Amino acid sequence: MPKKSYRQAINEALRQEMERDERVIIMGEDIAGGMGAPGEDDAWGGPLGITKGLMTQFGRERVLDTPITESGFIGAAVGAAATGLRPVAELMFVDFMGVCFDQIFNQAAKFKYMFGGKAVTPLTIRTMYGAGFRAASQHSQCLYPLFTHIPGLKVALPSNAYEAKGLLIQAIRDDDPVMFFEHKAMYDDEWEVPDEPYAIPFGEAAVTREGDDVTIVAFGRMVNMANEAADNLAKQGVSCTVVDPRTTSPLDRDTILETAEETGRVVVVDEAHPRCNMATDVAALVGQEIFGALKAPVRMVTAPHCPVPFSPALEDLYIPNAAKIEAAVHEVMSGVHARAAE
Amino acid sequence: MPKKSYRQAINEALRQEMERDERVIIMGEDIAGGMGAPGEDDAWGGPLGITKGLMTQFGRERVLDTPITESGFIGAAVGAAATGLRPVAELMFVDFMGVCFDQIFNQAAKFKYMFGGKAVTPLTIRTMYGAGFRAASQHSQCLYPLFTHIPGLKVALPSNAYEAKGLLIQAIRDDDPVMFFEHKAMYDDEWEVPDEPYAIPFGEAAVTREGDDVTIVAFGRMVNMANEAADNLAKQGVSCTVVDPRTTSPLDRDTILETAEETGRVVVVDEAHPRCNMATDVAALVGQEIFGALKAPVRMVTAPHCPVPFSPALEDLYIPNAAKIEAAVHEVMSGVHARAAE
Amino acid sequence: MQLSRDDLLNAYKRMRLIREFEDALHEEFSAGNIPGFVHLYAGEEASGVGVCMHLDDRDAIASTHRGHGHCIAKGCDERAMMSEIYGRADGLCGGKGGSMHIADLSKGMMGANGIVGGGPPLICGAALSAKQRKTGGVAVAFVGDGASNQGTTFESYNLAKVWNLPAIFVVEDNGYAEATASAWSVSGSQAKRAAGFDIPAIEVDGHDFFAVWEAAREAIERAREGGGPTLIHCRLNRYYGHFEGDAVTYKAPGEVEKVKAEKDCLMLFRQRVTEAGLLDAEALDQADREAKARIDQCLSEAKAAPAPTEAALLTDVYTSAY
Amino acid sequence: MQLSRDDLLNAYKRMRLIREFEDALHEEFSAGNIPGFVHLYAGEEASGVGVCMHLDDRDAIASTHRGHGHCIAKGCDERAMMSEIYGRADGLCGGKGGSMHIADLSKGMMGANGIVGGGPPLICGAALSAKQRKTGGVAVAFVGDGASNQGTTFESYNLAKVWNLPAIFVVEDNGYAEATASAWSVSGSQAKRAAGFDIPAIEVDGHDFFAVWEAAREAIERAREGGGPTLIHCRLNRYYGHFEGDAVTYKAPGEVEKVKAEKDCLMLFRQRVTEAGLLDAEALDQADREAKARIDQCLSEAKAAPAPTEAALLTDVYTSAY
Ligand SMILES: Cc1ncc(C[n+]2csc(CCOP(=O)(O)OP(=O)(O)O)c2C)c(N)n1
Ligand SMILES: Cc1ncc(C[n+]2csc(CCOP(=O)(O)OP(=O)(O)O)c2C)c(N)n1
Ligand SMILES: [Mg+2]
Ligand SMILES: [Mg+2]
Repeated sequence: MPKKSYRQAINEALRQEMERDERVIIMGEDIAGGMGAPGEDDAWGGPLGITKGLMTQFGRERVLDTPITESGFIGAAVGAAATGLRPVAELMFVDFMGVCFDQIFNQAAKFKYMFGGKAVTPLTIRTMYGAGFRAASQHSQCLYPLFTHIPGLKVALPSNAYEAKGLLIQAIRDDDPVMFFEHKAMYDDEWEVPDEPYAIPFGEAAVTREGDDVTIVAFGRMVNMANEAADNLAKQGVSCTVVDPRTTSPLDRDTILETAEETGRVVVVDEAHPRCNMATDVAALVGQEIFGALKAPVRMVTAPHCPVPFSPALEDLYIPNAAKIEAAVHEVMSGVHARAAE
Repeated sequence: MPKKSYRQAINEALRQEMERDERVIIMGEDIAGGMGAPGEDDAWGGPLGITKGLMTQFGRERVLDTPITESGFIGAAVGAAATGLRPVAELMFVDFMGVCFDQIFNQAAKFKYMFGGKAVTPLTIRTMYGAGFRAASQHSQCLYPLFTHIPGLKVALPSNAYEAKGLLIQAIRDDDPVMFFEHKAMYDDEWEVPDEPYAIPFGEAAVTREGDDVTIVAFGRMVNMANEAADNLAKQGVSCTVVDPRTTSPLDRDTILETAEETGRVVVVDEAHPRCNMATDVAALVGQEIFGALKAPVRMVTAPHCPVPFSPALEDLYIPNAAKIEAAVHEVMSGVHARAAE
Repeated sequence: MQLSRDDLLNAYKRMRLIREFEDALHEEFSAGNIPGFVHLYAGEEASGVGVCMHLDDRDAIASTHRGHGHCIAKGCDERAMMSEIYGRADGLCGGKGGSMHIADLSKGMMGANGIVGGGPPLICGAALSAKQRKTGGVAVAFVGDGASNQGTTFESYNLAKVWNLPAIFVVEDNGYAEATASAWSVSGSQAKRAAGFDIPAIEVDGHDFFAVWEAAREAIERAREGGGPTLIHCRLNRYYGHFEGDAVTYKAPGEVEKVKAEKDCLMLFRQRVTEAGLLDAEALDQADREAKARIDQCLSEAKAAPAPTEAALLTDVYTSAY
Repeated sequence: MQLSRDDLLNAYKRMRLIREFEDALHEEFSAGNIPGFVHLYAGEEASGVGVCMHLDDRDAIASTHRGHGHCIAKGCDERAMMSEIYGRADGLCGGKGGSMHIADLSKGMMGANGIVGGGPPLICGAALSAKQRKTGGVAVAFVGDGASNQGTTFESYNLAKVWNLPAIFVVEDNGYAEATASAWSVSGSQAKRAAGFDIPAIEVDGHDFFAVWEAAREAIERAREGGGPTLIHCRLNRYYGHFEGDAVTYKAPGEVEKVKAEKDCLMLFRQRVTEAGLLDAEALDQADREAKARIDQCLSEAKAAPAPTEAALLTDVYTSAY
């Protein structure tokens, strides 16, 4: 199978869906670039070149550059989705959600319910998240827990290029508003990605490693850290299952609970801030639903409760990594936590 | 001790702090009312009359009405806090955070860290939350989990008038940005509230009932539901501890964990949407930290994963109540969940 | 362009139906029969109807928290609206939305909106959709004077202009946002603000149906022909409080009464059409009686309708599998 | 009002120091020595310096992602800034902020800002604070042409006007927001937009220090005297890409070179002061050498400075107990 970068996979998904369905349009700041400028058209393709070439193929009518006006154009995407188009809007960095969240969580997410079921809002919002780019506090956050909290939204977190393509195609074909999170530190990484279009259904986790001792549930880029940890641990004789839920909303509770039940030990890995995040979400779920099967406390590996620091020295300490996951796995294996008498 | 409503307690806290410290100013939409109008001045005191009378006492210079421009004036409060004032801004309903969240979570919350410790931002944002008012999907949300997620913010959730006064005074005196959540269904309820000013420290839970069987951790208005449930359960021979953390950030982990350890059974009650909320936050904490002491799974009682419905018939089903809490307590008491072998 | 006798009668009927709807709700709220926040449109009917007369189902409007009038003007079923406001299962939104969220996308009514300034971005999207799909449709946002200060509104002006969208912004300036006068809160003026974006502005007396109708005609024609956005600044008055329960102490004594006596849109309309011999008083009286009867019927049916059942709580959250 | 010889020399020194700072960073970034997103101010120096010359520590400014020039103009320590950009422990923000978040509140510098449109609301607050505390201070927001379309900016215009704040908005229109020309993205004009809020506007050539200085003098004087906000529209050019790494293919070939040759702010300043006999070439040459030496020193010290240690990761999140 051909190898493609995360960037290419996303570009390909957009291109194929735009070819398939003319209602699909894309919009965002410099998603092509060069509007009104004397030099090259399609000058950017987004700040990191993800949408490069789409304007050339589909024209400015379907690849819309916008002023810097996130409430305006994200809201326009919502309105267009409610009236017959299938827009894919780019919120450049998810950190910018603070200037346009209303249109996402009060409008798009609630239309269907508030209107008694009579709205369909097939909106996709692509956005960059995550630390590791030395982009500092306002360009490095995860924030998907905030969107996961909101009923009416779906949230996809592809952990590799294969998932990026398949989940983005599903997002575009999906009739509900979807937040699609792209980790900026993965754009250049390559995976095997089929050329033909395919959709990965939402709410179906991938099990990337199978083992008997510990279940690691990891999100987005952290799946790769978890895989790395699992491979290291295998050499040390600890065998891990790694679950990549792919979407946080809907969440594949069944796969998480089944694999957790099999091993009886769970580590949840989330790059997000530690409070009210996916780690707590999954840990609480597991604790409530399969308590009886647990042999050890569910441990959470997350970023600490502080903004993302700029200095590379600090940022490297900030991000969860394979070593921290391994340490957590060893902890749940060690059985230090005694069990209360029945 | 004199009885005062939640509304009066908040008004009194504002008044006393404004008397004490002239750097304290308040601002918001119709926080007085009547700007530019031919009729009565101080016509509103906010939509539910909470700030009534403050303008008459302190004048328009310290009680500032604003245009409908939440990014503008919440941002102005942030800027004023960073430059020598101690503003209390009113975000009328927390549901409106989507148009001004940036100034709260990217600016106020991060100044101190981003600027290497050299900023102080003594900002308080008062806001209404919660269901029960037949105010429908965009005026009934809780959303405190979103703010709890953000490092740099503090989040207070007074469950009665006594706490409302003491926590608001603490918020105003606190040197960090504080989100202060007022449940709109409690404004008319009365409790004993001392006349003199007092501050309730953040991160110190109140234990409102003491019992041996089950620990109920509840937030905001839900504390009252939990108390009601505990009283009913006591008559049925089930004795509960009820913990009111008062602030979700900082969270009094110690009191939660100690009381949970004593009973070995925990129910967490949260009016918020169920995903990535305070229920998962506390359940995950308990599961991770005192797993060995748990005799039953930690159960979560929350609103369901849907927007808040308008119809009273549906809204009443939506909100967690004493009956649902009692059912959850019975469940954790029943020990249906077997424990895995060591 | 000329309004036919039928058009005129229709316009009057719509305005009267809105007035009856709102007056009835005012009574009902005072009697404690309606829960929640209810914002009434009485007094502003000429605006909603004067604009929406030019629109059909391919055209979209986005409304505000004060949405009943826009809904009726855009063709939403008043019977189902009434049930919605009572939170009934047969409400236009199954009782889930209530007064602040009435919508009917099949009629191009994109919803009342609980968020001030929520509508303008949405209609940029509807306008874009119409343009893209070449339906010939336009999209209209109703914007309060208070909402005209919201950043989302300005962003929408600029977006509509640079994308050259068939979008119309109707600023319904009733002089107040809650208890705050627009004389204070709106610096500059609506027309100057439009000029800031090179958007043409039309100022009209919002009590005068014909003035609104003519302004809307011009704006909507321009939009349909690819001429881009227009702002219409409509000065008018609301007759009731900001929401039901508001004591309205911020207005001058007699302020509303004077407007009712001198500029009521129904009264002005009646004068104009009878004096010009376009419609006779009897036809209008007949319309008045019909409107009243219709609203009485809506009310009694809505009150008798059943509330939604528990089964409805968790439906309509998502369209596809979840 | 007149600029003294000292003022002039100081102005030139500041502008030159900024230019050297940015030129050095450009080299350093190209060499791979600096991480993250870095936006350079080279070419725009006359704006930041022309405005900030009128300010002292009681006055506040809010900057943008392109903040180095504003920081230096407002008196931030360039040595500590350099360390900050390298993420060093002795950086102005302990290495936690980086290029996009340099701040020094003790100098009234409220921070570069990673959020486009983040600054204008903040300076409304700083202006309110100055007014309330009667310090005589003013507050200035620097706003890019792209940021001038953000709703937060418009809201701030209106708020500053209705609250009558000592606030100045300096729109630094360098013709582009990233790869998008302001000719397209900004409908209307900056001056017309200000007029929309009854805010006086001044248009200046941002390459001309004296024009900026004079406009700022007028605006700041008005603000200090209680006359409310002013918008200054400064047309200028950035010499490097939007951020370091940008190939700038959207500009016309030779576009930047032409500006450098014809309108460079340092060149214009030198011509003007030498021709008028206000400063001699030698004094300016000397300033050039000093600036270069200073930046070399900053660079080598910053590079040699240690990175923050793990202990710093969790400090500075809260001020009081947590
Ligand atoms: C974002 C937001 N801020 C504040 C409110 C509260 N609110 C509801 S209506 C209203 C006044 C609106 O005034 P205007 O736009 O003039 O409309 P009118 O009520 O006069 O029709 C306010 C402040 C809200 N619903 N949403
Ligand atoms: C809210 C927000 N939207 C988008 C961005 C990404 N972004 C950073 S700088 C920039 C362009 C800003 O242009 P302008 O305001 O003209 O300033 P200039 O870069 O020209 O100095 C954009 C779109 C951002 N940082 N914040
Ligand atoms: Mg109004
Ligand atoms: Mg620019």
